[in-house]
Amino acid sequence: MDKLLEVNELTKQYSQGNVIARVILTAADHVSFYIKPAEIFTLAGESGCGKTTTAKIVLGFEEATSGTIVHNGKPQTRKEKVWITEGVQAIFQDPFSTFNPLRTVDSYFHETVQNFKLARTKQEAIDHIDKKLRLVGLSYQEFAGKYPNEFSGGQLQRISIARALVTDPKLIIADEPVSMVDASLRMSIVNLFKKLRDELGVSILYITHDLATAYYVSDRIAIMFRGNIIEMGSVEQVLMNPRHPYSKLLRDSIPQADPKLRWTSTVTLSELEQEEYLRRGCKFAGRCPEVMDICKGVVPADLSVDGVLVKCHKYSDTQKG
Amino acid sequence: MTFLKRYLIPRLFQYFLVIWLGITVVFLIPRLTPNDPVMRMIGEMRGRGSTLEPGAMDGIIRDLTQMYGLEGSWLDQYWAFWVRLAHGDFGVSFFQFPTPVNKLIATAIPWTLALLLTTTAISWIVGNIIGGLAGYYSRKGWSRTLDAIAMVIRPLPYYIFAFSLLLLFAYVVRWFPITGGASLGAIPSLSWAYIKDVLWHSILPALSLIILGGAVNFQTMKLFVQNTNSESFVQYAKMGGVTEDRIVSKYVIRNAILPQITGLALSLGQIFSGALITEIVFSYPGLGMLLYRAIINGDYNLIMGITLLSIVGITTAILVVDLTYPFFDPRVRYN
Amino acid sequence: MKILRDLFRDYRFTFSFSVLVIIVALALLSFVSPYDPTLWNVVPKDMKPSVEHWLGTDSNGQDIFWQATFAVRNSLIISLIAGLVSRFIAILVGMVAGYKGGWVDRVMMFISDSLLVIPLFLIFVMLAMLVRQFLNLVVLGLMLAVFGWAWDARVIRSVILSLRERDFTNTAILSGTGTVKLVINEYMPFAMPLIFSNLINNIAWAIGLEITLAILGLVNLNIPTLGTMLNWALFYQSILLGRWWWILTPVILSLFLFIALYWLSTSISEYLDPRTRIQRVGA
Amino acid sequence: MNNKLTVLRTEQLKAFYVLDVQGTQKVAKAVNEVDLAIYENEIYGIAGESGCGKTTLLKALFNDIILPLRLIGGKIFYRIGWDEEIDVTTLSPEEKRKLRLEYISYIPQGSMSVLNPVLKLRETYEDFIASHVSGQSREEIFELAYKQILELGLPKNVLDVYPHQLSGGMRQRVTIALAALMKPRIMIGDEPTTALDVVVQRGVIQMLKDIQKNLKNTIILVTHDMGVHANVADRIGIMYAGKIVEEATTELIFGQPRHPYTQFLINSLPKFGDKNVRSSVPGSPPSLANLPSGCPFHPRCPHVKEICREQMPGFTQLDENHKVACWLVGEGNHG
Repeated sequence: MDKLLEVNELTKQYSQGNVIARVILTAADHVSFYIKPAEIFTLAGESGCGKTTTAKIVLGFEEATSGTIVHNGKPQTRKEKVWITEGVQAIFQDPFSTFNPLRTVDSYFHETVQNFKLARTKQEAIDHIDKKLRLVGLSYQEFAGKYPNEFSGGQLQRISIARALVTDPKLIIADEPVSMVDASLRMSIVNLFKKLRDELGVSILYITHDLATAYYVSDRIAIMFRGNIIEMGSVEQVLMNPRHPYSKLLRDSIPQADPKLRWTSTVTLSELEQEEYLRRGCKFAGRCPEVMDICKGVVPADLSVDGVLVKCHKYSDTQKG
Repeated sequence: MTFLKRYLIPRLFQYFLVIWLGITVVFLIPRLTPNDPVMRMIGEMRGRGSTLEPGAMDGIIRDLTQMYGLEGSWLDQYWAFWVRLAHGDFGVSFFQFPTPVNKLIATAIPWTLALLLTTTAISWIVGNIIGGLAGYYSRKGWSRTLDAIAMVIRPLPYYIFAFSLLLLFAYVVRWFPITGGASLGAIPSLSWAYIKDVLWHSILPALSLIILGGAVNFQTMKLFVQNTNSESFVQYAKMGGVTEDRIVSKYVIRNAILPQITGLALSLGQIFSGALITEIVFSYPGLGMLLYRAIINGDYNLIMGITLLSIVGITTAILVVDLTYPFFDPRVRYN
Repeated sequence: MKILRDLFRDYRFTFSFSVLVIIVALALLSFVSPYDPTLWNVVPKDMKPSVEHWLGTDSNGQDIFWQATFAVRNSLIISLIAGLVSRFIAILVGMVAGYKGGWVDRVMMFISDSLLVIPLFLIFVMLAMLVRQFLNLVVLGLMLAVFGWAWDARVIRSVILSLRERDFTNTAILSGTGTVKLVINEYMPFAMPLIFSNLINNIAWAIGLEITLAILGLVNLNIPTLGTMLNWALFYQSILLGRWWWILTPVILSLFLFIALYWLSTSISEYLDPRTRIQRVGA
Repeated sequence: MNNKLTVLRTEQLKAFYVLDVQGTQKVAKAVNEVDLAIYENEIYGIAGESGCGKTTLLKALFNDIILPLRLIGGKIFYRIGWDEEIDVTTLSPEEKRKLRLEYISYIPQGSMSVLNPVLKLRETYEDFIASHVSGQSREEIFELAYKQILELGLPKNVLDVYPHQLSGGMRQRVTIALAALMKPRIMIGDEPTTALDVVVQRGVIQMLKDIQKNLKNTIILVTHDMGVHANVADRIGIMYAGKIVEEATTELIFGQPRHPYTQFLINSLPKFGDKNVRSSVPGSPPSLANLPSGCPFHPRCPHVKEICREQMPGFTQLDENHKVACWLVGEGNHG
């Protein structure tokens, strides 16, 4: 199978405190997944599940404690910046923080063109930038010489996507790209992702806590919990019929924009986040409605159920049989 | 992680490291300067017109070299330096030869401590209270007036401010005595008359330190309070209908004071330097005056003694202030 | 131009700007002085202010007005050297510590913290005692610079630390921008106002320390500065002998200079700080 | 339905931010001629995008108008008892303070910074309670507080800790418990679940609904999340550019939205099991400081007519629970 990006057994540990007193937290624990060309892959989960950490490592902003990342068959090394060699770009959560408020927005575009030697003349550069802006529904005239505060959040997020496109990347990493964009404009961003995939063949690693847009836009999805991928497969399978108890809980907790689908059941909440991180067996065992004895002591294996990866003891029998 | 391991031990480690660094710098300064302190000393003796025979000169050079601890390699010297310090031996003074530096410092220190501790405490407490209230009621007239006064006093260096006070209150209007820690000829005793005399003499130096330090505390506290005032927890308390006196004391000032504690620790070195200068201006018989006499007389040993002692004293005082900080901020106490 | 117009709305800026213009003009006047500041007994001693000698003359037989122009010039030179060189160190240390992090940061911050904690005045006294005869303007300025960067390095570091967390850092990295260019392009514009107002404060600090050291006789007393002028005035007991014009000249000059510098730095930093700008709006 | 008791009512409420930016006056019309009537025993949702003025409207409803926000016109009525309505804009600061927490309470956006970091939660509780009751009843309320905490499923030692020791969800539930403690007639929440994770958000929403059911009071909830509105609100007001443009029961807003803006808003929401293409509202929301003429939505509206550019439509009452301000709906009924 053709894999654009392959992440193998990625682990990231942070140590807190000083030399004498140290606590080690595992933010990402043996995370493995791959992304195919022209595919939107979602990494979903609540805050602290390790999805952003994983993205930062894939971008080379942080270093993994262990594990490998392979771009197009070539392993990612420390020296070569991936966005230069492998065409990986990113867009961020807060559009107002993506661009320096004291600089004009177009300066970033020209800088990128210069740094990557994408044009020989000024006019060529402008044409190149204009082409990218038109993809997101803007034009060079509209934005040249303007500062970030002269745009709305939705516009800035689209400009941010255009900037990522300047280098013609194969992969765009989008970390919560719509969570700070107003609901009425959110779909314009999400639809852009589809367009990039279908028309330009760009793959997108979509990182979000919003399962509804994930369902709408992505092909495959991985659900993370406390550093582990606990379920991974096609969005139809994972979101329409979640297998892992946590996936079910997460899916059911998304408030549906339909008064007929109000919640009827109640949830129990975990109070001690750190305790869940340091838990020995399945990290969800503390509040799993279907908990078994084995869950508290043994880490469940990655099982394949109907082509979906599930990290849960509940399915160990089906696996054997 | 326990509080001890997380906060206390690293802090103590830092304390000893700073002392080590400071003392090493003091050790290195005479050795790194392009100037042999012994020869300079000889030069100064010549300059004062004393003539010596060549033989006696060699003897003096040897004595001085020994006294400065300049014998042997730098490493030997460094070791000997620490051994002497460990014995609390700062050598002898030149201008009051052969009184040990220790003894001179010991007579001066109570004066400085008394002046410094009271003025620092008063200026910190008064400055913070007034600054806090002025910050909360920053739109009131009295707050603006105080702010304007602080704007004028704050930038003045210790020497200029103390000297201006002296000019004003001791020469122009003769309200206070010009110089000294007590009247000439007064005999130290625990009598009321003597204490009154000492207090009377200390009013002007103390006042100059309190006003200047108070202005700094006033301004920073005012700013902190204005910032704290816009914090969500203050807004939230207001929205919960908490009474104003509770908001001012337990929400605004209680939180705004935290950076002031750290600020006090950080500025103790400057406050101390300022106190020395103030003593010189008012001829107040503390460490500053001793330092002045040492400078006038080129008494390097005495200056070094005062410096070393000050480094240890100041860092210890800062440590004490820093260690009280967790009592005020639970976030440091519990991870 | 609009910025200047806005700044002049603040009476503190107007005041300090005018005072500084006068003081700089005074310093420039020294270049056309009819007297050599190092020569004594060029005019009659101890004259009261008159048409001929605007601020009178001193016991060394020097004209106080012209002596003051040299004093102001030299004090400004020392403090500018101290301010600019220490700014250079502070920016370098602050940026490297803030951007690099890790042990580089820890070592640099330990050194700057130590400098903040140690009573620097005493260290200066020791140094000055030993190198007194070498203490010309430049050496004194450099000496003050070597010890005067600690606070600002900390401030710049904390600015960098908070900016490093903002996404535009990553945007710049993804645009292929190198580290040095990134720090200069992205962070310096934020740090500049702070650096500028700290520069002014640092200049004031350097002038103040020079005065103190000069009064203690720890600098070359033949170079006229605000400090050495005061030293001579005190040496000749000008207060007791009623020669107020002599002592008051350096005292009043320094009072105005310090207040002007401080007001300049506060008015500029208040103008540049968006939060206080809003506060002013509401008043 | 309309025989329901109105507990909070506004008449042509206008609250603008008046800013003096370097000499030029800037007016942001955050709340512009809003008429609201909110009933007893309901959860009323206010929905809208960032910068539509919904938080400002909430502040105005809470009668918390602080510079640079100014009340330009209109009235705000609270119902006290059965038949007495008071215009709260005329109250003195002390009268306003007393109403808070007892009559109308505020649930902040869940964040670390709303609780005083240096006080244990017990002390915060104590400040809030003691500001409203005194003497013996104070103890009773404290007992009540502990009982309530157990009832709401919070750990019983929750008051013995400092805010930073709690998770975000726990802190948020404590602030909700505090808001409900004195059984206020109205509770107001500003995005109380926005900062929370989805599972925690669900728990907090549950708690809000439980409290409302028990107290039979009124909750006014501002959030941009239509999913949350669908789950909790009885009625919803859609706000756009400082105005309420549509108001109806939750079923009608989601089932039969009539204003083009509401229609876009509802139709752009993704749903599980439905991959049909959804589109956004074209264009960008206007700046409150520079509103378009006529209906503020007209530059983005696909059905724009000549009159939309010239005149702001009034409300059309479609039925007793549904009103819309749009020229496309019920033409000719506009006043």
